[in-house]
Amino acid sequence: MSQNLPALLVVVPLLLAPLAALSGRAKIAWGIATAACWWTLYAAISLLLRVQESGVIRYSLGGWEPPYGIEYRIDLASAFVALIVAAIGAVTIPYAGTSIAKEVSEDRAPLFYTAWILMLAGLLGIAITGDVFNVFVFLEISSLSAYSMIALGQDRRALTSTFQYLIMGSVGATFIVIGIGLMYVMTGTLNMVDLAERLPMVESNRTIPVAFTFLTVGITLKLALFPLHLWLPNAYTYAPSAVTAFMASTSTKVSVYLLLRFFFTIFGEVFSFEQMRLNMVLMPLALIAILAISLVAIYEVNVKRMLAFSSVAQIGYMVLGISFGTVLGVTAGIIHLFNHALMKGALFMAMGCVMYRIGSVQLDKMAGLGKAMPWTMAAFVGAGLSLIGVPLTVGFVSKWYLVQAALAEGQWFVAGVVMVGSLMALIYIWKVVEVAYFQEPDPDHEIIEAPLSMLIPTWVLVIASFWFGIDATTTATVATQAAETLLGAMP
Amino acid sequence: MSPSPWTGRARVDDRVILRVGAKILIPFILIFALYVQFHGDYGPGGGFQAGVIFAAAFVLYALVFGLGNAIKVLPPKAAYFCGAFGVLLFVGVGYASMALGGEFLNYSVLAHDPTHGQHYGIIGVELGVLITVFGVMVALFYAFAGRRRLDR
Amino acid sequence: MSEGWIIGLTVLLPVIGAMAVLLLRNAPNAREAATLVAGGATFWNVWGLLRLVQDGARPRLDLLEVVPGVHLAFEVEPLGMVFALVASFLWPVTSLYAIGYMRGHHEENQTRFYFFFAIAIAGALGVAFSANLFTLFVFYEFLTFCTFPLVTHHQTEEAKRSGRIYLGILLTTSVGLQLVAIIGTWVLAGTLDFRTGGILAGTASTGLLSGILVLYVYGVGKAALMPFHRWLPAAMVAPTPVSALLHAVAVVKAGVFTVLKIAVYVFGIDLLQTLATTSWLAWAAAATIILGSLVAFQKDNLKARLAYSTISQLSYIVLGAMLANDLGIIGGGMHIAMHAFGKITLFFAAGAIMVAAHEKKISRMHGLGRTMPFTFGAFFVGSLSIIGLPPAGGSWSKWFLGMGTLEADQYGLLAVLMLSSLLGLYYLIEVPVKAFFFAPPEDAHHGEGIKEAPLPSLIAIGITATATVAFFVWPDLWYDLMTMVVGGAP
Amino acid sequence: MIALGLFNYWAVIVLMMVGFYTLIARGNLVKKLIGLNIFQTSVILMYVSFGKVEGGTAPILIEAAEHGAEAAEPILYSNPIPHVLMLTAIVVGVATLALGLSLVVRIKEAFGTVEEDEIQSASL
Amino acid sequence: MISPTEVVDIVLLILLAVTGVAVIRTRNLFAAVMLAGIYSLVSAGLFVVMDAVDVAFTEAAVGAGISTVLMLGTLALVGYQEHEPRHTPLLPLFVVVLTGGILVYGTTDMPPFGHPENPAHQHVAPHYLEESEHEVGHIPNVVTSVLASYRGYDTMGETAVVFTAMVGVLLLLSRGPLPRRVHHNGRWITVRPGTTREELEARMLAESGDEPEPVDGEGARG
Repeated sequence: MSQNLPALLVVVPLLLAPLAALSGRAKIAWGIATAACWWTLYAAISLLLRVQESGVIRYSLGGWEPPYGIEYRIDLASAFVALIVAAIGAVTIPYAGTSIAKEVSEDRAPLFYTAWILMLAGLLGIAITGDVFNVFVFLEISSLSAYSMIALGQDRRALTSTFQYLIMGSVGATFIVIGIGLMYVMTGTLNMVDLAERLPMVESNRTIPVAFTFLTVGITLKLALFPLHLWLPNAYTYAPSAVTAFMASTSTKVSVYLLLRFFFTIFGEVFSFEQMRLNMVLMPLALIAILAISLVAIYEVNVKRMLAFSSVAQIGYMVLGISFGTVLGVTAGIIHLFNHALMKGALFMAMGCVMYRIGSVQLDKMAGLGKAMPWTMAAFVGAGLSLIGVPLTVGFVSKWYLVQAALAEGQWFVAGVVMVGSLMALIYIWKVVEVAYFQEPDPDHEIIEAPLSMLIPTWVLVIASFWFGIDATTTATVATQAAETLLGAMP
Repeated sequence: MSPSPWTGRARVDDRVILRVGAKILIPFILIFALYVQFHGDYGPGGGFQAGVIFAAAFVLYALVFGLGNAIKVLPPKAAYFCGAFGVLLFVGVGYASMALGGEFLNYSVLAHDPTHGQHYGIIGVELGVLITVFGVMVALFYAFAGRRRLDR
Repeated sequence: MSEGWIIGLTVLLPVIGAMAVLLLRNAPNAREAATLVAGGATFWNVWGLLRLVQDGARPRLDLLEVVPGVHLAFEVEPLGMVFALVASFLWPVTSLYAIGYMRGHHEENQTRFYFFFAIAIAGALGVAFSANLFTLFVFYEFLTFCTFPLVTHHQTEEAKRSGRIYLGILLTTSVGLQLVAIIGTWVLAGTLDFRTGGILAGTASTGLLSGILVLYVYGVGKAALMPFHRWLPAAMVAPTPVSALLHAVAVVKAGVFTVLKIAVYVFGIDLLQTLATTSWLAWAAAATIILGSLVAFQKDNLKARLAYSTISQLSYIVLGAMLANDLGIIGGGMHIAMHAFGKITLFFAAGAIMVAAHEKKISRMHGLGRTMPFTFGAFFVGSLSIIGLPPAGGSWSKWFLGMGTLEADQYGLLAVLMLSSLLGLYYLIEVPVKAFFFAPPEDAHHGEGIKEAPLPSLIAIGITATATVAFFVWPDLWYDLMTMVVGGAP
Repeated sequence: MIALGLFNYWAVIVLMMVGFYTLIARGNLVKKLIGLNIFQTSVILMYVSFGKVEGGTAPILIEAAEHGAEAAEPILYSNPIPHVLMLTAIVVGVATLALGLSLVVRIKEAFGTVEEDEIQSASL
Repeated sequence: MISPTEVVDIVLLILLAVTGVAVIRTRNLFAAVMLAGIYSLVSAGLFVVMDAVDVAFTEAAVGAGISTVLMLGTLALVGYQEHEPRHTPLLPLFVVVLTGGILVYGTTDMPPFGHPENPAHQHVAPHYLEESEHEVGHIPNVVTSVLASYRGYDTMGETAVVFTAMVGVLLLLSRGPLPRRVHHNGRWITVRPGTTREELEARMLAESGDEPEPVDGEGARG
């Protein structure tokens, strides 16, 4: 049992998914999904602890030694990301129970929860695998399930945005496959560690830079880095609330993790940053994403869409951190991974509560909600403060590390951009606050507070986003160690 | 070309030949599928190809005899069940090998002699693949075919 | 109970008071009583801490480590003590005043008002006692956010607009400039603790440090150095007690206090003297002093005039810090207290007039002095203190600031101080003079039914006015504390 | 086939780009999916060319008895790994395609068209 | 000297290119689908030439079989004609040329095509070819043993992907709950839950004709 934990983290959901599909009842399927999510949370936590005390865990699936078989290879970075995914899943699933019952028809719910579990399994699989082609397979599991869940949004535009996502996602995946193929043809292996050992021998070869390029483009498509972000705003806007909350705080995060994995573990920062001059590309893109996309968010009147754009900007922060290529920068990226998952999850869940009650998240529909739905809006403000980066919230911790990384490189300008970005966040969050608190609700229809089953999960994330802002030592330490393992030589 | 062939609406005369042909063909297709499945160890083929061919047989049946009859032979629910069950079977083999003290999907522990274990394991998972692929393909076909044209 | 926990309790008491206010929201009397009790208790605590500090002790409380190496911690030292004394003493006084004002003025949401009022005080005390730049920044921002509901108390369109300006400027400066400077300091010095003599000396080229100094001084938007002063007049839409305590005492003083603190404990006087931008910033402060006075000159709305007078007075303190010598620092520190008492008296008076006579414009206050002699008398005393004339405390701080300019042989700055005092002499004294000696405007319906403001308010005004005079006779408290700051013997 | 040199790769790349072009340049959703299909098939082609070994045979082991005569020199087999990977890739491809097509059907029902620009104007 | 296999290889590649271009050019989606099917078949042939018999088999079954059927099924629902493209495809063209160019650049110093000494054939592959006999047992088709055993986990993932696709498609295309088989007047028929007896009778009449009519939305839920 315990020595099989790495496999069980992923295959328990894979076992439960078909069961959920066969259960045929929404309630039962939901129960199974909940079981899956909470199991993965337990497994992820115990794996993280084990990695912290006894270093990297390697688990050869099918008993075949790598590189002949596929192995699971869990270091701090993977364990941390797995924990983020599992935790968000565990928090959002009770929420989904209520909101999905309203947004998805009863007879489809079992299939929906099946897709949910599959997505969870896929993301976790990506996070802990040590085999590049296995990454692709699980990427497809998570992507396909994501497509099918997004398409369930009530607005018909959910369909078109899903299609857009499907096309861009598939292109990204195909690029990744091409990259993997080129790496394979030069090294004859698919195992990450093995690749890390063999690539340096052939780095001078032209094929490897091309492979690197294709992998980078493919992954940035998946993580919606500007200018390849076009699919994200629509997808997040029209997806069912619970799905948006779950996806926004997990899937892009996992893609960022992939980026880290390929840049630092497989190719190594020397190749990525000194030979490929990655920072020359990533940093400008990240900065543009932060400024331009935040600006777009300011002028957006659909709050869900506004938050989606803000997500693109926030991804800019993560990539910016990575683009420094220093331990400090990568730490900033990883810690923002976690922090952003918390706050954006909370924000989207708050919007889900609004959606649940008034059936719209248009700004003008939200007049006076501060009085009508005090707890929901309070949650929104709390998480919003975190997005702005107010001290003692997780957002501040992210900024702290990011600016620190910039200044350590003497990049005062970049530091300035980061700050401007958070001020823009202030503007678009405050737009909502003013509408909710300074305008009178229209008296003709009565709005009541969202149900507890949705409020409690939302508040769990809000409180977490303060908790880890007040005492960030744990996350900061883990992130720093993870960054060190990533940049340190591969064992 | 004739609109949506699988609703089985066409004139009767050309249908006779079709039907007879299909009636003769389908059994052979099924047998061939089984051959592909179990000869996969020796020649090209395996669960996936076999599953597709199995599904193809049903698709042909549905095309010729109409969706209604096809559904009588294999209700959508059954196809759906197969789709899920195959995965269960595959994963189940993995759990079995874990229960017997090996890693996940380590077939060697399934029997006293590792190579035998491997053999059982491979048969098991190939079967899982077959069932899933067959079920899914038929289910997909039903799903598309069952959607009625809007411009009627 | 260990000294450290007294600090914790001191910062916590206002919060407890706020909670009590929340619980007693349906019993106004009990609610106000709770505020007063909490205020009294807080001041009592601060007073206890004062004794310790005067004996040379530096009580310290380490709360928790937020990110590795960065702590949330309190430490009481003389400069912080000055600010803490002012804030904690004037809180109960203002509450007393507010009771009369809010009821007399029939304000709504009084519970929310008292709640955030108390919370804001907690923020101010946190700023005063912070042991490092991080803690300071945390409470600085905390203060910004928890005063927002007070500024926008009326929730009107105007309130919303003012709220935007308020948050916009304060956050832009603090996040955009100050935070960058703080993190820069962290990267350079590896610590954020306040240490006598500063932490930045020798960590980087003077050029870079000069830049950081500019980031700091302009980054402290609460110090209202032009061009970042617009929030202060905007905040005047708030009820008068808010303007009085927060925008004459707690918030703005938190700003100038931060500047002093950074000057003394982050850069250190010696380093400041070597930096190119120091004297430059001193002149920027001087410009603000003059411009502020000139604008105040033209305002007919009393509160607006007081606001601009505040802006110019704050820059006295920034100037003191940028003189980078002991006398300047002492003068600046003392001015925190002197200006606080003087200015709050003026605001109290303005509010009293508004409650009693519903007049905002100076031009319509002619002759009011006859019906409200007490209020306008207090106003006169307060004005003297602001201008710096005996017999009011303000004269001492102005004196030391003047000496500071001389020691730095900045005669130009001395001239600026003189000039602004002259301007002040006009635009402040004008009010009581006109009120006492000019004939009331015809349409004004003074006389009928107008009497002094409600009793609680009057008591408050009395207290502050008396204190203003008292500090002329006994300025030792402040002087001793400030000499300790600059390293002199207590 | 060594004489072919890199021609094979280049031809495959051309095919890929044909598919890729159809995918991104065409407004008709079905056409896009067809393009995606061709793109992926060509990628499979690329992988298989990676696995090709000159003078080798399919990776199906031949009994020593069966080919007794030339038992002297070992038999060359093509590289099985790309084949395995591509079996998976094909399946993934058809899965994606099916999902995409079902989306197209629903889009047609919701918007009455499967042309990108018309959908755009419809959703405004 | 060009060997016959090379001739086949070249011919097939050219054929593929022609088919691909034809797919781009044609406006008739039915034709496009058929061409796509042909494309799959031809590439299957190419796979055989390159000794990838399993891949060829699968490609033929899927690419030419299932995919085509699904696409035709879609066309029946969405129509057969494609509109003239409105916008000039300059940007796509640029992207495509760029991507292709990068790829070509990458191939320029790839190991020679089909050379036995290529790194790809050196590291892991030989192990499979030599050891699978002992490790996995008597399974001559190495692809099978790798697929099912060495990389069995990938195959499991693949199965999961197929399953996911089914889940997705049913989520999108299913109408209401799954239909049930009921026994009525000595006949088994499929009805959607909640069908009233009257509707049932109506359908019985409809189906009593020589040609069973497919019932509204029947089987939509696979």
